[in-house]
Amino acid sequence: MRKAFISGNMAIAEGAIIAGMKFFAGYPITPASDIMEYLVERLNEVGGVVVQLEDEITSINAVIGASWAGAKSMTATSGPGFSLMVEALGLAVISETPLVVADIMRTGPSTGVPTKTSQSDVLQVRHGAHGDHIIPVLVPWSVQDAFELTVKAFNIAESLRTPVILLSDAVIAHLWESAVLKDPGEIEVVDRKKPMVPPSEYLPYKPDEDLIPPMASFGDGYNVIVESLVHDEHGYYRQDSDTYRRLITRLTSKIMSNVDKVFEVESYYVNDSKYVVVSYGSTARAALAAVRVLRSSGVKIGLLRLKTLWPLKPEALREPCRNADLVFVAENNTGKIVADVERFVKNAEVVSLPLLDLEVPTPDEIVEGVKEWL
Amino acid sequence: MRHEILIVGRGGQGILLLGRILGLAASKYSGLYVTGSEAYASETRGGMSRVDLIIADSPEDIDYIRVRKANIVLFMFPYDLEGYARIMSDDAFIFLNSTYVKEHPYVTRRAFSVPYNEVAEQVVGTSRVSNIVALGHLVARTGVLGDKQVEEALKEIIPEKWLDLNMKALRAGLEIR
Amino acid sequence: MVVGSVYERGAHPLDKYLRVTRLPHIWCPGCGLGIALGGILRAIDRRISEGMLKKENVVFVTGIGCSARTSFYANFDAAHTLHGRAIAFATGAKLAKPELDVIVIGGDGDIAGIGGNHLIHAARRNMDLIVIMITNFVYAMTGGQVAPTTPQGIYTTTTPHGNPEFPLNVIKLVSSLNPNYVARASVTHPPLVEQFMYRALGMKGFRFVEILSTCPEVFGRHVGLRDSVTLYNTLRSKVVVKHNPGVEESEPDWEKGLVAGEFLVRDRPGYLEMLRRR
Amino acid sequence: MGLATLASTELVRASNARFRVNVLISRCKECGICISVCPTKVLVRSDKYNKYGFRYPEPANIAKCIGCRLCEFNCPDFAVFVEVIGK
Repeated sequence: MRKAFISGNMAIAEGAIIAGMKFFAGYPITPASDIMEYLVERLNEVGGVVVQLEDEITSINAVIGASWAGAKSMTATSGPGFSLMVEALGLAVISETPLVVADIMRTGPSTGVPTKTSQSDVLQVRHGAHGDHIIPVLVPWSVQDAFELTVKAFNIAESLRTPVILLSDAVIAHLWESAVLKDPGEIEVVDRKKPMVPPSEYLPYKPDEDLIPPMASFGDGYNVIVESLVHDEHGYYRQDSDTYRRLITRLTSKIMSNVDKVFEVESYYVNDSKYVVVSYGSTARAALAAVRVLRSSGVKIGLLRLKTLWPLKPEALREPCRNADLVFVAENNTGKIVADVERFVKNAEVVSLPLLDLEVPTPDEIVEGVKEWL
Repeated sequence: MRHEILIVGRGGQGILLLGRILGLAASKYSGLYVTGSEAYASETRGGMSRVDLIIADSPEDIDYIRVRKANIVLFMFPYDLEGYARIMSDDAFIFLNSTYVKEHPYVTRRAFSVPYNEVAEQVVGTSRVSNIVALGHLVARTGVLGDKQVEEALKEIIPEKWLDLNMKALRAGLEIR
Repeated sequence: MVVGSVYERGAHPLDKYLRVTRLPHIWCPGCGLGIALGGILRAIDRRISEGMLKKENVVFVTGIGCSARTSFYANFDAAHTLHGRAIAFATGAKLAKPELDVIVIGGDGDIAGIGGNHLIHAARRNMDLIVIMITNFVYAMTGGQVAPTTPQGIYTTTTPHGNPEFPLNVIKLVSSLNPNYVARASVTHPPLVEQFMYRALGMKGFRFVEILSTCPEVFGRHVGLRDSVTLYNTLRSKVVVKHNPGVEESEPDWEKGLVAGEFLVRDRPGYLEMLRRR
Repeated sequence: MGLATLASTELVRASNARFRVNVLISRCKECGICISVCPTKVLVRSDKYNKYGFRYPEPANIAKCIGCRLCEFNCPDFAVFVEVIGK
């Protein structure tokens, strides 16, 4: 355990090292570059490789290759780079490749305002890649959270054989906070499941009962096949509905049946609340302050702070809002998660508080937004 | 305890470094919880630079990341002197680098006007450490952190070959009356 | 006189390196890809039997296209990835586990078209990979569109009045960078494929081998040489094998001939060695 | 001499004193390249079809085989191979 005063991006790098990452490839982009710059010194010390490649496409494909070579692997980028990575994200889904992508959100569309914050990638990280898939997305609101959720992102990636997205933003990236950097043993670190059968009996995509196939690496002598086409348990291309249906059902079920491993939410003052604010990331910092301001003037209001954006767990959103009349969803975008809150929370009116701030949203904005409805 | 510290200056004056030293001294060496955020113009030199630091006993006491009611303010350069009054408490400590801040509206018992650049030049021989002189002054006057803790942070952050210079600057600041 | 089979009954000598249950493969009759794969596998076999290569360390990495399907049939660790991205994938695998011998195989569209930037930078880094580009002068799997290597004037489905573009000489492009090995073979000369691949397997750094190939169904149809044997013999008649040809001789010239040979052989430190030196 | 067809492996083969030429019938796609490249014209297109409807080659003129293996190296389908069976 080490106490430190570090930035959100440094916390991501430290979290990745603790999680056992051995390969990082990336391409410079504001506000994510300092993750790579920090790692290039630190990862070398623990025997890992950091490499800057010719673009984001190369970076994520190299990360997939490295993961199959047996290394826990990661890349970091921001919206424009993430856009270039979504095709490979699909490859990671269908080939069940464990990896972590840190997307440090900045303003868009297109080049936007490169140095300024936003939460407008929320639906892109969910829907960007074509085809059916569920990719877990974790969203930190503090430096400590950035550290811990990075470790968790690796744990989910390795245990469920899936890409995981760590969705931070420009504010959290360059926020400096006290952090406790835990070592393995103080924080859970999970490794991927290896085959227990000899190579002659091994089928690279044959799942165990938990729906996860054990993963052999290149060079282990198991003749693995990484296949981007729809494939059977051998990894052989098949074009029939049965194989397709079985594969896609398993790929989504393995995430949904483990939703409790993935989904996390924090609540503040919701027990007696007639009003609930749902928020995440840097905006949730303003939302908590706003809730405290409103409470001090007698308003019974609470906060639900999402740590996981996908997959959501409907009952975990519904339960804390059971006594609420109004549920506000505060996000630094035009309103994205609000659609799901509306879908799941039926007993209260759901109000979108879309904030479009280049700096971190302020508590005042949220207080004003809530007051309009009181 | 809870402090909201605001530091405003011009790019190149070492404003961000000041924030990191204070943050490290408070978090690692004083066991306090710190949230620090930075804002700066895209150019490396020139343009406004600002650091917000919130220091508290526990993370429970910190929610929003920016200063809303500063009780300690340092102006190393006269950017929006009056505007920032909106986010200061009435009894805030205000430190003004009179090398650049020639006129200002703050005439309170807790406002201190010191030519940090000249002090640095005279005592240490270079105005490049004016930020550390100001740091020493701020720490001595407010008592927000102990001298020892700030020295430890300085030792951790400043490269070996510049450390003596900076320690000298810190002491110069601590001794300003 | 000893009379007896050196092979098991019914077993092709390369069957041990093939996923035989997936044969016959999907390639069209007369397609040169199988010949190219045969040459590659014989070279690997020689290196393995010499003890220079471990079977479990060989990884075939391919992108998308007819050539990319080689990863279906090679009985090694294999990856059939995204269009154009095989070199990127291979780079990560090699860096994460340097003991692997990573072989990228792709078509001219995959390697020099959509994947061209990866080719340039992997060659610039002298990345420790073997990249085999099997050139059939056309996008075959998608039905016969113009490729970066299609000769000027040729009809394709997207150049119905003849290709207006000048083709890319990939040998010259790669040679202008920092590779250790650049060679061109042709499926019409299988021993050359084997020889160059064998050579490449014994080297470090970036090794690039272009293999000219036949696509009777698509390219052959476009140029009026639909018959496998006619196309094969036509290509063979155009190939001029030279000993250590100069890079300037690599320009594909359908009148004067397509020069095959080893254009560049060097022993510069590979990327991995440079990384370790830091 | 003479052609031996083994149903179990779908193999047709023939040998002379030194070489045996084998054709894996079901792998053949009738491209004709092996027949074309053989310098001594050992291989002849069969009038029978394999299960995919291709007429495979048969080593009908095995006596002329010189063991150059051009048929094996040039077969795109891993369908033809030559064994050395004597000196």
